[in-house]
Amino acid sequence: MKLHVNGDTVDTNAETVQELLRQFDVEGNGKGTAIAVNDSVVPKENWNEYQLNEEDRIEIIRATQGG
Amino acid sequence: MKLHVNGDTVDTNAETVQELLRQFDVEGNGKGTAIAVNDSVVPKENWNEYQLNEEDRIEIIRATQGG
Amino acid sequence: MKLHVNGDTVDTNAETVQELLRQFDVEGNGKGTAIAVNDSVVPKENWNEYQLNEEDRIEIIRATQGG
Amino acid sequence: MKLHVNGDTVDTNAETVQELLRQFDVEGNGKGTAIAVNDSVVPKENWNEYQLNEEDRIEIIRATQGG
Amino acid sequence: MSKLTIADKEFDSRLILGSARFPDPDTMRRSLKVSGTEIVTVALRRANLDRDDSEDILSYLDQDDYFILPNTAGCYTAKEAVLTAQMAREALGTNWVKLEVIGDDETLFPDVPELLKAAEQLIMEDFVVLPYANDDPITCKKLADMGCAAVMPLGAPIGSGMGIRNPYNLQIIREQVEVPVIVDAGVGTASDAAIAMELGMDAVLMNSAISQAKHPVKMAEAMKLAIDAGRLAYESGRMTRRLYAKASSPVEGKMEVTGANE
Amino acid sequence: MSKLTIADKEFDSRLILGSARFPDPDTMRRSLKVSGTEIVTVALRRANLDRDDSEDILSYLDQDDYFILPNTAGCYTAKEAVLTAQMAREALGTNWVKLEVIGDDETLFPDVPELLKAAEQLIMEDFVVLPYANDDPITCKKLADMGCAAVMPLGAPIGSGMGIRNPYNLQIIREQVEVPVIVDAGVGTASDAAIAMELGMDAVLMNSAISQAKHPVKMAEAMKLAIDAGRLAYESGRMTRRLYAKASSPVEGKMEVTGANE
Amino acid sequence: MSKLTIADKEFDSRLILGSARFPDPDTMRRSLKVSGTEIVTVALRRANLDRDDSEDILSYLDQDDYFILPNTAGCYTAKEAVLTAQMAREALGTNWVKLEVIGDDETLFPDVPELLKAAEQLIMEDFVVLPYANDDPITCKKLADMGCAAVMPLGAPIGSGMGIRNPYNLQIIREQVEVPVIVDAGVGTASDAAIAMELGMDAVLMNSAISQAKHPVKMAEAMKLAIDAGRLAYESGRMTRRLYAKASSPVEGKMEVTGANE
Amino acid sequence: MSKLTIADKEFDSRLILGSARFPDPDTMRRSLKVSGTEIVTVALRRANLDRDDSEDILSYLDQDDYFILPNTAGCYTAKEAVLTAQMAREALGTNWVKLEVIGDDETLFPDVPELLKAAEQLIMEDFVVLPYANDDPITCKKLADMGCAAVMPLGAPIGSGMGIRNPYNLQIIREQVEVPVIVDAGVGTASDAAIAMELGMDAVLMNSAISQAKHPVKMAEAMKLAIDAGRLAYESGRMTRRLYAKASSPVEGKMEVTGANE
Repeated sequence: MKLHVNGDTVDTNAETVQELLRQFDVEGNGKGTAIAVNDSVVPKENWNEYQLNEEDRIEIIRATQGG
Repeated sequence: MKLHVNGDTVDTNAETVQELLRQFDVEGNGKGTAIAVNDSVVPKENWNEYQLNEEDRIEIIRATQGG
Repeated sequence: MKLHVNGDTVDTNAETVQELLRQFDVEGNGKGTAIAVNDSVVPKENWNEYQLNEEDRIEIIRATQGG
Repeated sequence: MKLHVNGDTVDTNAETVQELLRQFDVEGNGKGTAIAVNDSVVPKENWNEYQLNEEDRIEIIRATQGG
Repeated sequence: MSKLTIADKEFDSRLILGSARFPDPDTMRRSLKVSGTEIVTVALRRANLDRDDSEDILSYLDQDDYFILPNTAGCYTAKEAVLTAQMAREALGTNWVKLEVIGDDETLFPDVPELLKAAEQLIMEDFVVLPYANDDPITCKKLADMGCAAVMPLGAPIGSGMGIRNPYNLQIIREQVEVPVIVDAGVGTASDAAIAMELGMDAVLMNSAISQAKHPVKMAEAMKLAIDAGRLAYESGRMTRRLYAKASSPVEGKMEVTGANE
Repeated sequence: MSKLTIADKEFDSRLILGSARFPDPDTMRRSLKVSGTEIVTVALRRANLDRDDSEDILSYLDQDDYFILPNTAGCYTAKEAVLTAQMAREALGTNWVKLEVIGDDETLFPDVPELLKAAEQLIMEDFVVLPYANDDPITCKKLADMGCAAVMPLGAPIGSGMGIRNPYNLQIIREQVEVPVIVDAGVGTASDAAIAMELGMDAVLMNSAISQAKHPVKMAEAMKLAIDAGRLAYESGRMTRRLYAKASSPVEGKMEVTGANE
Repeated sequence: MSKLTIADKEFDSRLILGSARFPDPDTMRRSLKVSGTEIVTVALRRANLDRDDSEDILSYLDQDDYFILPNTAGCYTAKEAVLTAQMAREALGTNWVKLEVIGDDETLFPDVPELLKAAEQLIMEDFVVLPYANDDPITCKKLADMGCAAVMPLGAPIGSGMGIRNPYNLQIIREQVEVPVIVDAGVGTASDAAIAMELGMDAVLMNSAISQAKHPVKMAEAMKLAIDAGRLAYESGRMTRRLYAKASSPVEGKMEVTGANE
Repeated sequence: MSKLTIADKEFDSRLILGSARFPDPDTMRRSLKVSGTEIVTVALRRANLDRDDSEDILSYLDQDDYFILPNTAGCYTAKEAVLTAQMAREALGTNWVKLEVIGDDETLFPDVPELLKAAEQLIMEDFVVLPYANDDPITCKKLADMGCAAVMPLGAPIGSGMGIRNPYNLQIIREQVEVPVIVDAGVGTASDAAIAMELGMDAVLMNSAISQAKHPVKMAEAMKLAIDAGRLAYESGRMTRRLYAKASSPVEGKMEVTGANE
């Protein structure tokens, strides 16, 4: 399946948000990370079951330094 | 017919804008005056034929000092 | 003997600075007071023997609030 | 005779201020020039007779641009 | 001194005056004349229907041949402002408008969203829009980009006479837009006007600084001169600033005096 | 606009110019002319004895009929300054002198005790003394009290172009002395000159602001206008300042629009 | 010194810090600690998926027990800003947000209509909104009226260090709204922060002034003191200003010296 | 924070306070204590011979262990000032003196020639002289060169609370002399003190700003913090100023939102 993750096109077998995160080694239960799929936030409690679709745009963001 | 002219309620026989202006002694062809009926400007060339209706809100305005 | 003490004319029997101070009840050994006779400072150690003369101008000053 | 003219040492036969000026081609009657000998101004009317002496310090100054 | 071009019109004077709050019409006329202004603003108000308005400001302005610029003073919404501009066009036969859409009557600061909305609509209706705006580069840029003929950021609140409170913002605005930048409001005295012009502003619009001075006609002359002085200074390229002194008289050739440095 | 009177002389212009550091004599002449100044300062320096001084500034100034004011620039002591003034009187046939006695060549600030001493002696020798001074009310008052024809406090260091650094001191000086107060040094652009005049100063003396501008002749015109603008504004009685706004257009008689305040 | 209350939370410190652009995380941690701040802002950015982000700023802030305030820096539209705020809530478990909606990347000034739109929507979604705004009383009043927990007008452009460019506008804003007024952006050195507090501002949010100082930790301490100094001065009721002097030492009782006034 | 050294003495605090015009002695004592000052100035006045002076300020200051600095306030001539300093030495057992020689009682500005004369004589008599001076680089340099332990230029007239009227002059003075530069007079609120310290001044001497505040003790604390804040900021090396903005949050890594830039 082809996804757009943080602006890059990615080919993946991951079928859920959780699986995608695991693939990228993003520590999914930690504080400081959030996921949006096609401009909508996917709450943490739904990561496990949230099904990804071909061409989904996924944003994985983290808190970082800011003013 | 009851009209609202510049915020005051007025009882009048005038049927057109032109007649109303004549009644108020407003020099209608001079520069510097404009008329709106119910929030729409009535161009000078239409004053003569523009029919007024009961409860119309008429604004007669003039240019004056301003900054 | 007539003296000018802090701008006032004073009639006194005091013959030395020390005697004059005693007359005015000025605590002479305390810190914070100084004496000038005719525009010259009289050091504390000389108060006892410093002889006053008719018409001497004496200034008795103290430290006070100041900016 | 040795003179100090405007800071330079000068050997001259000039005996008066007027002669000295002539030697330097300074237009002596024009406006805008003044002479001092040994820190004293020599008025124009005296230039003719003013006798110079060995080691005199002469300043010949002119008006120039200034703020 | 270069000329001022707004839309397709060229003006010699970079001073725009309001016609309000003069002690009397004659003082107004003389002040306007002396100021050299070519553009005068007017407001639109309900005609007084009970009696003849004896003082007809407009006739004076017309006789004296000013370019009349109606404003939308007192409007709080885009709707009001647009209707007022339409009325002004009808009354005065001009499609130019000084667009004011204010947020409250204490500060008379613009209401930005309503101002933008009104400007947009008036431009679509072929008005030449000169909007009174905050000294806000973003709003001014939007106004310029949508087609306003000039932007008119405030120097300080209307009628405050506080001068150019934030020259930095005006400078940024000047660099960010292509259209003329006109300081509208805030000028209180001649040097304020000169400062505005030295910042590269294209013109200044003022009213109270003249009409509320003790001697309006004299102040009008002062303002005329100040505007020209500031513009010329801007075009002259001022000397650079330095913390320390630099002698203007020559430092060499000083005569020597004995004991001078003792 | 009222005239400027110094000692027994009356002047129409309130702008006094230095003649130094112009790019060339022609630019100087044109700048002076355009500025409207009537008084021009010159320095005194050793004549160049090796060659003819081709550019004779004085002859230009004479031809153009300026009132020439010699200065004592570069003098560090009363003795030097007094001799320089005497030389100037001899050279130029004037008993007027712009008295400068400076303390060092980095700041060109006056040396107060030497300045006072020189002023005192020159007044005894019947000079009309215009002293360049600190913006110090006490020194200015002493100079005025001893008989100086004017006092000339600095706005900022000579040649710095920093403007009027401390308007408060100038205001106090203006209130404390009877003779003309002339701001000497510091002005960098037109608004600086206007500000000085609005503070009630009687005149401004400048040099670098014009001669060091990119376009001196244009800046000279700017300064002429700025001086007049500032003076007129001062005489006009400016409007009062207020933190909040005050509408200039009338607040009553506004038309009503449906839904305007929704 | 009175405490700062925003929404339902009470803070001892009136200094809010950004976490950006410190030379290194350790300097950031020490600066934050020394500053006494309780609230620290963070941005949200795409996780780096190629490598482990070794420096995890968040964990430091968490360990040190700061109240974390996410911002929407870099957002140009209400839509972007709202989604960013939602992401922040998800990532950080807070419904507080420093709302930034900027108009361009040269001035980083707010886009007023988008800002208002975003604020409105976020308030409906139960966010505690702290909007970064122009120093515009009207916009600030709208933001306060719609339910923002504070308004945060800028003192000068973000990262400019230009200080409080227009104290008059801040003063007007302080008088026009009930919620806390926090100066966000512009402060460059300690006195700027003190000035903001003396104007009656409730807090100051800064970042570059500390992180870009040569010695950030020292500057953090300076800022802590300056904020407290300014607030205390505000609460103390400063002396009145006067143009002329007033002796502090007593004028009576001075001794007399012969010839003193000769 | 580095320490302040005047002559051979080292001080932790860079704040010097006057003891005059407090509402009551207790408020004075508490204000002094809270301010952290180590040096307190006193004046010398004729003892009241008719009654016991019940409030003995000196005993308070002594008990609280301040370093007492007598002034020569109210002296108009060198002769008066020298005698006053001699009296002070006798009365208080200190050879330190804050030397004031004023020119009039409206401005309380120094009389420069008398000040220089007095300083010269007192230095010959082994006094440690701290002269109150104009913000005049030449006078300050002379005072430093003749051996004054510090120079104390005024920020604004004594008791005026007008702040630092001419920071440029203070900056020049700081660069021109080696001894400590102490701003004496003019500070009105905390930010004024911070500004003085940020200019590199070594200390600030104040009185009315605290004693005439509505709440002197609180203002004393504000001043203590402001002095430290300003000094730390000075030592920190402030960020550079820029006209335009610079983002503090990272500009890369922003997430993309559909239609965000429509």
